Formats: sequence, C-alpha cells, structure tokens
Amino acid sequence: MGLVARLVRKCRARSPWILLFDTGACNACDIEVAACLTPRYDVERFGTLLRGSPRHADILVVTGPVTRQSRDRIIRIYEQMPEPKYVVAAGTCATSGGVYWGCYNTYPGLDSVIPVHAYVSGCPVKPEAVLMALSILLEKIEKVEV
Amino acid sequence: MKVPGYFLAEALRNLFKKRATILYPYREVDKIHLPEGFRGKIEFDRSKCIGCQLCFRVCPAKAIKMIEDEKGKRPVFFIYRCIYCGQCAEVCPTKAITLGKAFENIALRKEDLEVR
Amino acid sequence: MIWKILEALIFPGAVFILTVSLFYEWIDRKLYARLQNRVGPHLAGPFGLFQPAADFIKLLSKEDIIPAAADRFLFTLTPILAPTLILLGCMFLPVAGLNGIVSFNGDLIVIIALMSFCTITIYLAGEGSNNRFASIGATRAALQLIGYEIPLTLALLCAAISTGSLSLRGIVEAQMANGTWLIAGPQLIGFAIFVVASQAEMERIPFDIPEAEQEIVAGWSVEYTGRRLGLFRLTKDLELFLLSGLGATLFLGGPLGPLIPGLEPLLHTIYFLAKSILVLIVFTLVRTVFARLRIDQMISFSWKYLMPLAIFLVIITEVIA
Amino acid sequence: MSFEVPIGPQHPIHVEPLMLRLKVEGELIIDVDVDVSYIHRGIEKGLEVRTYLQGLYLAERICGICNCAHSLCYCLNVEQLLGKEVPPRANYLRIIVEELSRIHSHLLWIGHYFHTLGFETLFMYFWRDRERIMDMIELITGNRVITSYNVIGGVRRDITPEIESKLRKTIEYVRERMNYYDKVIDSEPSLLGRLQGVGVLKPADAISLGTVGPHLRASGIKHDVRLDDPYSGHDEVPFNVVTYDTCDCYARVKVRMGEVLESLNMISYALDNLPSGDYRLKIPPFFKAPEGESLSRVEAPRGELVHYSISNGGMNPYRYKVRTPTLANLLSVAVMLKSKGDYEVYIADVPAILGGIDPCICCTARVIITDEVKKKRRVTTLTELERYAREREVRKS
Repeated sequence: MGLVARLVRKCRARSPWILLFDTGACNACDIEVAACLTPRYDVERFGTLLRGSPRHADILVVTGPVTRQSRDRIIRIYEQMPEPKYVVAAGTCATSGGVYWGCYNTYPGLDSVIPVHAYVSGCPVKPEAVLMALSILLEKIEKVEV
Repeated sequence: MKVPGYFLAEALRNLFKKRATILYPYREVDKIHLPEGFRGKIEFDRSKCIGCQLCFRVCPAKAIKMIEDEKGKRPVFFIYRCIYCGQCAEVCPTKAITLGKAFENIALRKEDLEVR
Repeated sequence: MIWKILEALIFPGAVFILTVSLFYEWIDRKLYARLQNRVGPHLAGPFGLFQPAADFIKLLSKEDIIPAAADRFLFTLTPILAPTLILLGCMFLPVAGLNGIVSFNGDLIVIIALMSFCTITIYLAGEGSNNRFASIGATRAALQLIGYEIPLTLALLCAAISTGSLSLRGIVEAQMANGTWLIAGPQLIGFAIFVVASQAEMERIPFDIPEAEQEIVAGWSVEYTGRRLGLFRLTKDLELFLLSGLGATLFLGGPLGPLIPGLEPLLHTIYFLAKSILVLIVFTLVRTVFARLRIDQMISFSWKYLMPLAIFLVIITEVIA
Repeated sequence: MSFEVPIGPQHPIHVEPLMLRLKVEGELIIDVDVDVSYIHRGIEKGLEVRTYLQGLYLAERICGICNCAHSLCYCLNVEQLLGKEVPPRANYLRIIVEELSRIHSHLLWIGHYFHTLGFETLFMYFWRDRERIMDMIELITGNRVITSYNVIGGVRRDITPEIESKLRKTIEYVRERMNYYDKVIDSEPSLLGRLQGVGVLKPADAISLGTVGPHLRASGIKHDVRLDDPYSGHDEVPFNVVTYDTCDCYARVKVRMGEVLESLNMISYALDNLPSGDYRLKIPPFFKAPEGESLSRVEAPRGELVHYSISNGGMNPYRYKVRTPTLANLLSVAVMLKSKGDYEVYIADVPAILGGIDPCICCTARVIITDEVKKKRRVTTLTELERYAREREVRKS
C-alpha cells in the first residue's frame, strides 16, 4: 500500500463527521449520543463534528427501531451520504427492535433496511459505550477491515 | 441589567480550570462513573440454573430463548435484544442470573452479541 | 525572478499561508473547546495539531457528488474561486518584512474588494446548488453583506486616514514613525468595529446567520461534498488568517517590534504571527460569549449602532489628523 | 413570492423526526403544517399483547426523557386497577426520582434550547452540570436515563445514607449554578433579543388551545397536576407553582429555571422527611387485574400526562390509551408560528418557538384516524387536529 493511501486512511480515521438520525427512538439514546458532544465526554477529541447535512457526514449514527414511515427516509439519507460511509446502530432498538416486539409499525432492526458496520447494545447506550464503539470503528477504518 | 458579554468572566475562569473531560477509551478508564448496582450485561451461572423458565416468561424484550443442553433446560441471552431492565435477575429463584458491570457491548457482527 | 516566484509559492506565499491558516483553525477550535471546559481535538498529532489538515485531506478523498438539479458550472467554479480570492488577499499582508509579496499604493482597497467578491462567490455557490436551504443561506449571506460591509470599510478607512496612506506598507511605516500602534488612541473604537464586522465577514457566531445549523441545516454549503466542501472550509481558514492578519497590521503594528540585525525577516514573521494570533483570540472570545442574532436584528444592529459609530469615528479621525 | 421549506424529518433543529412544512415569504413564515407521524411505533397496540409487568417496560420507553413520569403513571394506573396502596416510603422515593428526572429534563432542554439559538458555550455548561444529576440518577436507580425505578407496588431499590449525603451535595452544587445561570440569562442582550417578544401566546389562547405544563405556566396560568390532583404523596411535599406572565419564549426559559430550583427544594424536603418502613409491596410477576377501568394523571416534565386503561379481567390490558403533553402543546406551535399583522415570525424564530414547548415527539405520535369506509389509515395533520380542537371548543361553549 502506498504512502498516500496510508495517509488518506489515517486522515479518515482521525476526522469522522457524524450525522445523527432518529428512526423512532424513545429519545433516550438520542440524548445519550448528544451527551457525547458535551464537556464530560467531548467526542470532538476524535476530530468528530456533528453535521446537519448528510452530504457532509461520514458516519451515520442511527437510534431507535425503524418505523414504517421513516424507513424510506433512512434509505434516502444513507444514499445521500458520499462514499466511504459507515453506519452505527446505537442502542438495542436499532440493533434488533428490542422492546418493541409486537408493535405493528416497526421493523426488526436497522440491518434489515441498510447495511450496518457496528452494533452498540444498551438501553440506552452509555455515552462511554458510544465513544468506545467509535474508537473501535475508527481503528477498523484505519486498517480497512470494515 | 443588560451587559453584552456577561459570560466572558466565567468562560475565562473555565479556561484555567481543569478540564471536565474524561479521556475515556484511551486513558482514565477508572474515572468513569459506574456505581454499585449498575445494570450492565447479564452474567449467567449455569450450575445454579434449574430450568424453571421464569426469566423467559417475564422478559419484556424477548431477549431470552430456552434451549436444551446435556443438563436440561437453560436460557440463552441475546444481548442485542436485551434492554438491561434486570427483571430476569429479579425473578430468578436461585439467583443464577445477575447483572454485571460490562456496558460496552459492541460488536461489528450481530452474532457476537450473545451470552451462552 | 525565480526568487520572486519562490516567494509567492513557498514563503511567505501560498504554502506558508495555507499551513498557517490551518494552524489558526486549530487554535480557534482548541481555544473554543478549552473555554467550554472541554479538551477539543487531541488525537490527530500532538495536541490534535493536524486536525484541520486531517479534515481537509479526508474531504479531498471523499466521493464527489454533483446533484442533478445543481448548476454544474457554478458548482465547479465557486469552490475554486472562493479560496483563490482570499489567498490573493493574503498576498498583500506584510508577513515577513514591511512589504507583502505584492504591494502597491491602494492595496487596502483591493483587499476590501476581494473580500466582497468572496461573499458574492458564496452567494453564487448557494444559488447554484439549487436547494431551498442553500438559497435561503445565500440570500442571507448577501443580505448580511449590506449590514457589515460599510462599517468594515469605514473602520479600515479610518486607519488609512489617520496614517495618511492607502497602502498596508504606508500604514505600517506610519506606525513605525509614530512609535505607537494605532490601537492606542481613538482607533480603539475602529478596532472594535473591525472585530464585530469581521465576525460577520467570516460567518461566525454571533453572525453565523448564513450557515446557521439549527435553522437552515448548513446554509449555502448544504449540497457540497468532498473536495468542494474541503475548499470552502479552506476558504474559511484563509479568511481567518486574512482578517486576523489585517487587524494585526492595521491596528497592532503588524511586523513591527524590537529587531536584531541579521534576523529581521524571521523576527518580522514572528511578530506578525504573534499579533495576529492575539487578534484571533479576540475573535474566538467573541464567538464564545454570544448567541446567534436574527438576520433582521443583525441588519438593524449594524445600521443603528455600528454605522453611526463608524461615521463618528471618521469625523474624529479627520479632526485629529 | 412564497415557497415551501421542509424542516425535517432529518434536521439539526431537533434530533427527532418531525416534519414542519413552512410556507415562507423571504424570511417571514406565513403558514405551517406539522407532521409528527415519523415516529409512530404502535405502542398502545403493543401494550395490549403484553402482560402488565412487561407492559411497564414498554410504557417506560414511550419517551426516554420523561420515562420516570411514564412508568409512574403506568404503575399508578395498574395499582388503581388492583386496588393496592403503596407504602409511604415508596411514595417519597418516587418523588425524589421523579423530581431528579424533572431537573435532568429541564437542564437538558434549556441547554439544547440555547444550542438551537446558537449559544454553544452555555449549552456545554448546562450539560456539564447536568452530568452531576445523571450521576445521581445512576447511583440511585442503576441506569442513567431509563431508570426502571418504579415498579408495580413501589420502587425497586432503597436509598442508603451514603447516597443521601452525595445527593445533598449535588443539590447544593446545582442550586448554586442555577442561580448563576439565571443572572446570565437576564443580562446577555444577544440572548434576550432572541427570546423576548418571540412566540407570544396570550393566556386566553393558551387555554383554548389546550396547552399544558410549563408552557401553560409561562402564559401566567397556575396549573399543575401535582397541586390540582396530588398523586403519590405530592400533597405532603410543599412546593410553589412557578408562573411567569410575559407569555413569550423568555418566560418559558424562566419558568423552567424556577422549576429546577423548586424541584431541588422538594428533594431536600423529601430527604429530610423520609418515612421509614417498607419500600415495596410483594406482587407476583404474573397476575390478573380485576375487570374495570382506571385513569391516572402525572405532571411529566413537559406537562400533564394521562394514562387510561380498560381491563377485562385478563393478564393484559384490553385497551390502553396514553395522552402525552407534547401533543397538547404542539397545537399552539402551529398558531405561534404564523405571522399575523404586526406579529412577525422569521425562519430564525422556528427553533425558539418550536423549542419553547420542549417538544418530545416520541411521546406524541399516536394519532391515527382510521377511515372505516375506505379501509384506509391516515395520519392527521396538525391543522386538522387544530380545527377539531376549535370545533369542540365551540361546541362546548
């Protein structure tokens, strides 16, 4: 692998801009992911910025069970993001639907809709777990294993 | 009283204060707040389990499945479905199920999130 | 000739300016984070020093998307035009020595014109991407220009009047001859106006109205991806360098300071950078302690308070000079 | 020339998927339509296929931020069905955790509100101080956000003297910070410019639109379920109802700031007068509720929360209905967002006004009108809902 390719990979792993999308979560995972931005956890240490536009983002953090109404939206947002892109399913609901079994309007997990690169279980996820997941994912991005 | 930039003094004071950040995944691992009784990942003691199926029946997230092994019935826990409510630990008559402190249940493949 | 080209390209030209402006973004972000009791970027290089560079290289390597509805010509042109204009403006700054790389009588006016052109480029960039948020952002950018442009020009003009020269070199020389910096005196008001108006020029809090994230997503840059976005971010960094350098030159004496014979270019550079970092810190402090204004509040603020203050300052400067 | 600006479902104004279709003329908003259906999960139907115990955990996850209020309301409802009375110590513990989660919710909201107004630094400080409260909630209940503290028949854990002393220290810290932030909000002109005179809702309008909670109290009307219909021992713990009469976004911030201080006082009082004794009734995991219906009301951080259930004597409820405060408050947003006469609303005011009601969409999306004739399901838009509310108002009077 060339020097330039290694530099680019390293830069990708040092500057992950995230986009947060809620597909029907109970808000708990949202506020915990948002808490990562704040002084106690400060995800900007990793070079992360929270972006509003999918066009600017590298990592899509999805919380909540995918509802029927938001299914098309999440696919559209995923397609609007430029390559290379990664998806993190934060929380039990996003990984599998969790407690919302038997509700007629939810899908069983995010991976039935779009590809997922990292699963974080927790109800809600602790902010530390989000940080850990990010650091694991970034290590893998640097080594091109995802 | 309107004072533009009233906040400046406080901001400057914080500039010289110690940071509030915990440098968690790399350093200062011991500083994170994990109190006694934190509800983390399920820990299961096979030798205590009597196969009563109570945990399977109360689980609000259907995260528990009963299987048969050489010693009889036992539960399997799917951590990717678990909502960490602790109800299974509460109803377990022999305390075979306890909630540990592991909260970083992260996997790149979904199948890795299982407790057997 | 070769020497001149090297000067324009390497030091104190393009490469030096780009490096320093990335470094300035790091200072801005790190100080902002520290003021908020956080750490800020710390993984990319020592103390996260290479964070802006990592962002830039990552953006260069990302997929490049041109939306079907966008105007291809504007979508391609504006990301190149914007950093070029500001980089050209930076060439006039007296970074190493009393002269910029290019220096002539009236270069202050050219800098002001280049900054306005940059805003017009941004307007075109927003309108060219044919998105509702982008066009609202672009309109706001153009509207904001009406608000801050005149006070900014007047503040810079006052510095020119009080030193009797329209070139940066002339202003620096007049400060050298006087022995005091311009900020000591009535030009302190000019510096204040300059700081406020340049916050608007750089689209930072409290005047980050054209790209207000919580209102119109990312404003005019909402559709730009990959290297186009990277170039726009670079424009912001260069603007940071240009405006803090301009403030340092006009009001803080630019490259002036005690000199040791033989080391003049080096010392000039160090003095210039130190003073412009001082101005940068003021910019960051302003960004920390205010909330975002509304566009109508911003316009009325600049016409009700900034404009009369600037005109008043022009009169005072004229009387004294 | 007017054109439509869609805000949402993915928009940094609000992390939850909410669709605001704004009709704007330049920067002025002339019309608005709200669609909250992106988050409809079908919880009420889901509750009907779960046992009462499993339902508790689903009810808790209607909303993550006000989970304490939801689980408390559910527990009160089921206890009422069963005809059980919880021990007094459990009541006090419930109040402590409820008020802690109210403080956490209000701090979160104020911080996020300033974030949407572009005041990043204050957002960071508020959330930094909120972490202290989160630590306390984690210490008492075992989890940061979703507490699972209230169970049918009491609470899950007791409070130890060690926790109590830590809690008292935190209360003092937060009270001191709140008094400082109060001064900041009153003296920063750029912030006041964005808050004062924005989103005015007159008391008469507030009542006719059926708003609840801090949003209603910011219009100067003294209404609080804790006072009007005390539940879970709230009649024993004294507190003041904070009201403010400027009726704008500034009042909404001030009311919530005041409520944080009130809640801190309530926690101190509850800690001082904590009755001894049992904290939980023994209730088996599987039980059948007697036939009947019950309704419970709780003052959630966002306002009045109502749970209603019908039981036909089985293991699970026959019908369960939840009415959340944000649904009641959203109607007023549509009214406040429209420019009328000299009342002008800019696009920049959308975060201030929408944020002002503390929207919690995940509570809300449960209005689906089923057309029996055409066999079509459709989600009501807010305008229709507003019209419906107005017509009902007319019919009543």
